Amino acid sequence: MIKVLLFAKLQEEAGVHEIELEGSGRTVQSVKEQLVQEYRLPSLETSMAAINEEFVKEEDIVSPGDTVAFIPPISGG
Amino acid sequence: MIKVLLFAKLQEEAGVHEIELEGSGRTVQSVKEQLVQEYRLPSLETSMAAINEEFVKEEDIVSPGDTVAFIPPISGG
Amino acid sequence: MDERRFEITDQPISVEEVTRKVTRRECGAIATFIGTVRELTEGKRTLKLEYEAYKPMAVKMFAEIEREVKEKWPDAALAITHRIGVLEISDAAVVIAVSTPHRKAAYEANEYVMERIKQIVPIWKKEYWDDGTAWIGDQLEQVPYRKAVKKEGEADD
Amino acid sequence: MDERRFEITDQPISVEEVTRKVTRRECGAIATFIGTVRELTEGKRTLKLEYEAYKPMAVKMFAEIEREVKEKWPDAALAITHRIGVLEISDAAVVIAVSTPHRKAAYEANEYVMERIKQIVPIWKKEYWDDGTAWIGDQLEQVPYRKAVKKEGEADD
Repeated sequence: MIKVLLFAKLQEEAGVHEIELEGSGRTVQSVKEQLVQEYRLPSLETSMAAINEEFVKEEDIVSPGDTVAFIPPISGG
Repeated sequence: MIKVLLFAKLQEEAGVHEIELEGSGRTVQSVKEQLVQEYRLPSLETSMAAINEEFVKEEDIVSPGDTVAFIPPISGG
Repeated sequence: MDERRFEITDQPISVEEVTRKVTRRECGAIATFIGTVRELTEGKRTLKLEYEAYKPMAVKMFAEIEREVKEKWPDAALAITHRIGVLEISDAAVVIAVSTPHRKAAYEANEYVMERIKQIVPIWKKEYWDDGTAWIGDQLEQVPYRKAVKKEGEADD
Repeated sequence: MDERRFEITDQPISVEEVTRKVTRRECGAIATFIGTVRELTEGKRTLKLEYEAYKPMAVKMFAEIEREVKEKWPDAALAITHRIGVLEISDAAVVIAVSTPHRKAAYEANEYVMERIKQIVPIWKKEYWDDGTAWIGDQLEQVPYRKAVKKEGEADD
């Protein structure tokens, strides 16, 4: 099981903050593709990804038990 | 009457904070010379002068009723 | 220096408190930055703001920024508190305090921290205007993010 | 903004209080600088410091610095409190707060103010060490003073 977290505009687009997905040995890219299919999420294209609270790239591998967060353009400070 | 104020190291050298001097139409330079004669004040050479709380130069004129302050190198902040 | 120097809170921030966390006998300078809610941005009137954070990751990124600061200014100490939730005009959204032995480094390090917060810390603000709302975010800021990712030791492709 | 923004006090300084004086709806950034008493300077251990000020002139010079700041950063607001008397290690000797609409100017103006304080504001510190005391002062700082004097409208000779 992979836990997916969505924030800010992405969360509003999905209507949920947290999603659980199946699968192992998947890339971040493949997780994104599934999310686009199921939730559309126009803001996903410009979002960054993190696995277990560290920024990662799209080709990085997501393992079962990981938390994947999608992070739309930030605006803290 | 001219009021002279001394601060910090200058005040320690003179042993007083405030001095009254006579005279009118004198320059700051002439006030300094009198103070050196009467109190020695080795730190006066490196001090700045102010008349009525504004920085002035040595050739500026001190009028009766003015307050002349001698300001050794500052170190605020 | 034992207390939590990196915080996300839903309460008003005490500048005194954040400052106190970096006060040390060996420092002579503390630069503090307070980001406040501004009423007007490019002529548009903000009614209020709402901040959201990915809390555990935001705190990790604050610590990452501290590591970067220590590399550049080894004598610096850093504390950051960011507020989330609904903020009114003039409320402090973030307080950054940096202490150093001498002042130049305190200013420089503080400014560096603020820039990095805007680049790598997962916090978002939603603006509320008379005529609507929007999550604010600058896509351009993904460029420094790429740099942040590469720093993790991965090769560029 | 009605209260006294430039103060010399013999009481501990509240950072919160100085900051509050420059907080405005139109500002999004407040940079604060706190000068604290450092224990070690070039390896020498300071026991305590004593500050003295020519109070009315110091306050006038703070206002002069504000005029200079307004020329360079018209949107900035400024407050300064300097403490005098005996200060212990880590006590705040001076707190400078600058608010601006955007952050870059707040940092820059704050740093400018601190530099000008060290040049034209009549305040002195006496260091107390194990083996003696001394009034500190840098003669080099008379050069900027000359510039300050010339600004008063007098010709160079």
